[in-house]
Amino acid sequence: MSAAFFYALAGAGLFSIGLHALLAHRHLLRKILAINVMGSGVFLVLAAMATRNGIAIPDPVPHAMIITGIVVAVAATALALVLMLKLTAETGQAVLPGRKKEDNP
Amino acid sequence: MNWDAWLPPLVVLSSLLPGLIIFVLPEERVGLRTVLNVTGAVAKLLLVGWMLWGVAQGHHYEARLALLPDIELVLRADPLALLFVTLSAVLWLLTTVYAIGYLEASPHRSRFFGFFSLCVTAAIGVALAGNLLTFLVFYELLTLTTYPLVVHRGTEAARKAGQTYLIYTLAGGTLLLLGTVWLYTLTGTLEFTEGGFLHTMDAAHHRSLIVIFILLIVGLGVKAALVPLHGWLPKAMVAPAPVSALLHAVAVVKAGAFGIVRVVYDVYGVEFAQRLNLLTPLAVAAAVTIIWGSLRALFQDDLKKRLAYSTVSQVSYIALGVALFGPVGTIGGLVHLVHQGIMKITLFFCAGNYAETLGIHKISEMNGAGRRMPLTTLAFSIAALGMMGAPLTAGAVSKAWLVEGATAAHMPWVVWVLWTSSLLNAAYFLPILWRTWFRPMPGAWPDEHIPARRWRETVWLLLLPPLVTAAATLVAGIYADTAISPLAWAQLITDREYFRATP
Amino acid sequence: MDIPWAVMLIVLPLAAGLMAFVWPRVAQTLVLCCSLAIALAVAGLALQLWHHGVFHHALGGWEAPLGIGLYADGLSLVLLTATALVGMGVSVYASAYFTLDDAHHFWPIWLFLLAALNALFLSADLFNLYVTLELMGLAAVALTALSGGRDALAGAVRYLFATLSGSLAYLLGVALLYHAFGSVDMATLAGRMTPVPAAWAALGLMSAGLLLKTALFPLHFWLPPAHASAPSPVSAVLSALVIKASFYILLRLWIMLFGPFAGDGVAALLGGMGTAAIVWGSVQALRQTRLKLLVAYSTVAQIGYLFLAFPLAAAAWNAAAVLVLSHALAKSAMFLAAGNLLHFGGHDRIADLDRVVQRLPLSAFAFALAGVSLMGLPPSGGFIGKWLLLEAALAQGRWDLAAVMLLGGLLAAAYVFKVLGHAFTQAAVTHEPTAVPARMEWAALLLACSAILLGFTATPLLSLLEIGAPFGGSGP
Amino acid sequence: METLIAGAIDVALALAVVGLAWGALASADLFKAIVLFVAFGLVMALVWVRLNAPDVALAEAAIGAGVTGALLLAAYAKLRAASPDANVARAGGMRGIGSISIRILILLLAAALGCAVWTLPSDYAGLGKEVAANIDRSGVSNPVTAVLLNFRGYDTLLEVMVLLLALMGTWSVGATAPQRETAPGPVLDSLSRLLAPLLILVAAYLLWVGAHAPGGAFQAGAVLAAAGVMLLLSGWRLPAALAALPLRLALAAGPATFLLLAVITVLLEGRLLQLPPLWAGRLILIIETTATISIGATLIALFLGAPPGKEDRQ
Repeated sequence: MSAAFFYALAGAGLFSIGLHALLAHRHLLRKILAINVMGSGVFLVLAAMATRNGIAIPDPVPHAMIITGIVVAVAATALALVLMLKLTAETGQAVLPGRKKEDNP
Repeated sequence: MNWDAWLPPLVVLSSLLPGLIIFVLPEERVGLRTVLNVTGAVAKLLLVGWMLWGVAQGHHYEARLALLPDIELVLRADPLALLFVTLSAVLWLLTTVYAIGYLEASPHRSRFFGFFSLCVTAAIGVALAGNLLTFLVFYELLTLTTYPLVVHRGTEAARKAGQTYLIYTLAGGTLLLLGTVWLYTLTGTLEFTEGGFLHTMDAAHHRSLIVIFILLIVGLGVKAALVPLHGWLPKAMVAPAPVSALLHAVAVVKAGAFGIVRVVYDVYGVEFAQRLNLLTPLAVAAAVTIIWGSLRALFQDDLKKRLAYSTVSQVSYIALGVALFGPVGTIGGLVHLVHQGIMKITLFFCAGNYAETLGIHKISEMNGAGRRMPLTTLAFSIAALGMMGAPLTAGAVSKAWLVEGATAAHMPWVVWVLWTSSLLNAAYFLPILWRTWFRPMPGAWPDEHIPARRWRETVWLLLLPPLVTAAATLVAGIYADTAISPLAWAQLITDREYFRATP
Repeated sequence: MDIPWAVMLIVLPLAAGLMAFVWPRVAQTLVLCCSLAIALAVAGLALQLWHHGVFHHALGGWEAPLGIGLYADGLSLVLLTATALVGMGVSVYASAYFTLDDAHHFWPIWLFLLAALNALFLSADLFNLYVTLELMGLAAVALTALSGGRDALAGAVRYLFATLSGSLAYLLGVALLYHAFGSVDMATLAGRMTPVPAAWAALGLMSAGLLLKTALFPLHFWLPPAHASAPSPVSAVLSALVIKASFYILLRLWIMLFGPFAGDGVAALLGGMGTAAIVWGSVQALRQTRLKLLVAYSTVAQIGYLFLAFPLAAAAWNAAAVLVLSHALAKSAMFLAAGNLLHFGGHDRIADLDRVVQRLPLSAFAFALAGVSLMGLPPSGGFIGKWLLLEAALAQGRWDLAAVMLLGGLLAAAYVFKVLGHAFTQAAVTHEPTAVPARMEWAALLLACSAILLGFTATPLLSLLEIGAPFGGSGP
Repeated sequence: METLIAGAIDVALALAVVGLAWGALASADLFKAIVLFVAFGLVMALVWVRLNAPDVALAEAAIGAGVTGALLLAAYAKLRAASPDANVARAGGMRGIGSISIRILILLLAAALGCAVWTLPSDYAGLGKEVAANIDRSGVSNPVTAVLLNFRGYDTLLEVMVLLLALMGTWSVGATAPQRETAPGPVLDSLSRLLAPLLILVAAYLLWVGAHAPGGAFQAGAVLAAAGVMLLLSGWRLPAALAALPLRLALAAGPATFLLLAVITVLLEGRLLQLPPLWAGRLILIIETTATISIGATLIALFLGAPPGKEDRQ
């Protein structure tokens, strides 16, 4: 098999790890990291499979998509961070204030 | 332009527009509000008169508006519709006059009269509905517009009563909706047609049709206060007297009863309903209601409560008449739709007068009221006697025809039910009459705040309406066999239903 | 060449947003003009579709699959209409609602949100849909947090994580589809779909992501806090439009790509979740003591209705579309009215609404009319949708679904009248009321009236829906 | 032999990526987590190189690792300032049954994803051919740039809007605890004075080269941002005169130009963003130049958090 599949599996793994961290951690900064890891996982799947029959110049469309995705991710991260800081300033803790169980992501 | 298509919508608008304008009127514009109310009511009356004349001439008034791809909003003025429309129009005018006098100084009159007009609009729509969907639309509209009237006083009791009212009526409306949609999926049409449109259905569907019938009747029975669906009616007594009058005599309960008539005659068709053996159970339900209502009425000391239970009992005469297979019973039921309305509204007007003038709410407080308020009490007595079916009153006519119909339909037990009910009516009305006329006046009335001036025992706005309706009770009884009486009209309808005879 | 209305729908709000960002002073006038222009453009687009059928526009002149396509049919049109109407109402309302400083922040983001919605409803390209989703999501989150304060911020953060993870799940699905079938253009994919594992995984991922964004039970945890704590005009938009956008994508995907092979099992599952949503959401709404939370939970319940259409399939898509539009109008009206009561009384405790019927009649009336539509009582758009849905259910003998619809209607009545009943009471006035600008009252009332009027325009609406047969399996 | 080595490298990289991600998300100390995350980003950049995606590699290094890392570290600093117990609750919010079932679900998900990826057809049906066929009409020779700014330019148009939107959101949420003014050490100071111009040159080069070789607006913008951030860290501040309208103009210039071009094309050519082949090259360069400035400015502003001159709000 080509390395492509291997990287793609790694991507799937990253997505899962990130999702788990997102659900498991309460600290918002960790949730933000988790989201970013999930994103990288998706990008990895997208790029890896683009080279799966090892062409020298792989399909550029996924690459363009990834660059778009990276920029969107950084934008989202910036917004998330400032929200986190503001919430911390309000509550003194960088976690979501406890609510009823079904409200807890 | 073709006026025949415009008349039915105009009749509806004649109360809708004033209502909407009244909403935005500031509270203190009493004059303008009164003018709007009365002009609306009078205009409606004129339009209805025009339609009555036209229909008697064989004109065909119908308006259609596409609501869904293949279902339309239909307003049609057939004889049956006009029976109810006329009743509503006349009584609305009287009730408006009465309400203007009754709510002289009370707050939120704009809101009250606004919803009052919308409520009548809904009733008229129910009457003119040309298919089951249209009927459903206005039926629900009626629920929504009467709710604010029930809770109008804004007390905790009023809020509770409103809740009960909604629980009953909305649940009923839901069943009605279910039945209607189901019927539509089976037949693809909902158009009211004389003699019904279901008799062509093949036997495979008959079971579903029976279930649908039950759904529809239960849904309508809530408003018609069929036992055991009547619970909301006595509670709704917290509303101001004009509202009770309207609720009981015209709008709400009649909408239910009228719906039952429509379903039996113009959806199923009376023969087909008979073939499915749906009429006898309906008759039984009605009979039970009649007896039960009268029995409960016996034990009420609160005047309005006693009248309420009497309503429960009396309205079912209509359902009973419908359930008696054969033209005679039908005529009895239909004519009672009108007669009960006239008599019952008289009684509520009078009850309102006692409360408003002397602060009397309980029967035990009514001793000698007749001497203090002779005219009111006279009207009350006439209506009460009518309810019992005393000769020369409208009540006598409808009861006579019902009894005839029962014998014609070979249902002797119904005759017994009717007699028992008459006895019970006497049992709960005569004591009141006795108290008012023959017992001595007490030293002081519970809360007298309208002084008597010479012959005028109370405000004339309150006095006029009950006198008129009481007179109507007598007229409808005495001149029953003239061409313009409700009875004659009921006969016309029945001819069309049974013999498809068109004038 | 005829005017590219659809393109204007995207370009106008973006341009206006940039200007509002650079020159905050002119923002308000700009927004009002822009929302009016959007409405006109939608009308123009409607005429265009009516005369020439579906609208297709190859962006950059590159046909799919290489390029991105804009596409508009009856379904897109319905959602664009909802956006235009609610957009106008909310713009007018917001012009009186916000303080100057907040307004300067609100207007550009609001315009970008409008642009994102329009772009989303016009896109025929799965990856482009991802970009629009993110644009919409970030704008929505920013607006939720606008008012600041503990609850609003917490709601916004929770919402942000929900929407981001949803988008990523969706994007992973897109990646799989692209690598399995070599395109992200919906129509192209529709021709190539085969039930390989990747397709199933994509179905799972994309559905999960979009359901999370649509807040279908049990993925609704983020909605009530966000919608209840956001500024009222924002709550209105979130409930009326934003969650509908992800539903719209889901509907398209299901009809064009996944429905054909996913079969009844998945549909039944969605239907079940819808049922649960109706019951749970309504009961929760009934239990609330705060007005805005009640309205938010009512949204959770109303979303459920949309998913009852899946098990009924082709027969019920029309109903779903009508419900989307009527709920958009009614719910936005309801949130705006609730905002007025909140603004007026300084609190939104249902128990002491202080005779609002007398003191704030227009808003109370707006709330009532919106409620009528939500209950599905005639005459209203809600009634039409409910009728169609019920008809489909009974025609297929799905009594369970019919029962759920009717029960949901009754529960809705219960929580609407829970509010209105208190509105009539004679409770003593417990506070110093603040006047409510007329604009805010009328915006709510007009939206509510349009929800009612929708009940009389069903026939033209349904024939518009037929354009391009969005439910006939064809489409972008 | 080469293939074997290559394979070994790939395995090592893939494992490293997963390991670093795991470490970043599991590490007890928040600061360590962030550092590991940045490292993760850099290794990802290597992976992109291995996957023949140099443009992505640049983007990842500049934005994914660089800018994101800077944002995270700045946020961490403010977090420490705001709440002493910045490391609260590192363990999961849900415990017991909840966490177990979550783990199981995640494992199932991972398995399903793996299976889905694994069974993808190995003969590739992408759009590479179409791109190759049309690239000479796109105005640039770097296929990725061609896709980003011509074939799928609409995505990019919306994307720059997303970036600006994030800034609007950041500003609307309002200023947070102001950046602690650490007097820059002499090293950093001189370093930044030295590096900043250099970085600006690099940005310009990346921008220019993007047309035919890896590079482009986003990478260039990120590098520009790096220069700005460096100056900020060394205590430099935007002159108050430029803080308001001029700044907003700079931020909006890129998106505005892009949008304006879109409108012009729809008017002239009938299609949104339809670049006439003759002009495409120059037009793309114009878009990218303005975009680079705006992206750089936006990223710097995001790093600052509050609109300049408003740091001391609240």
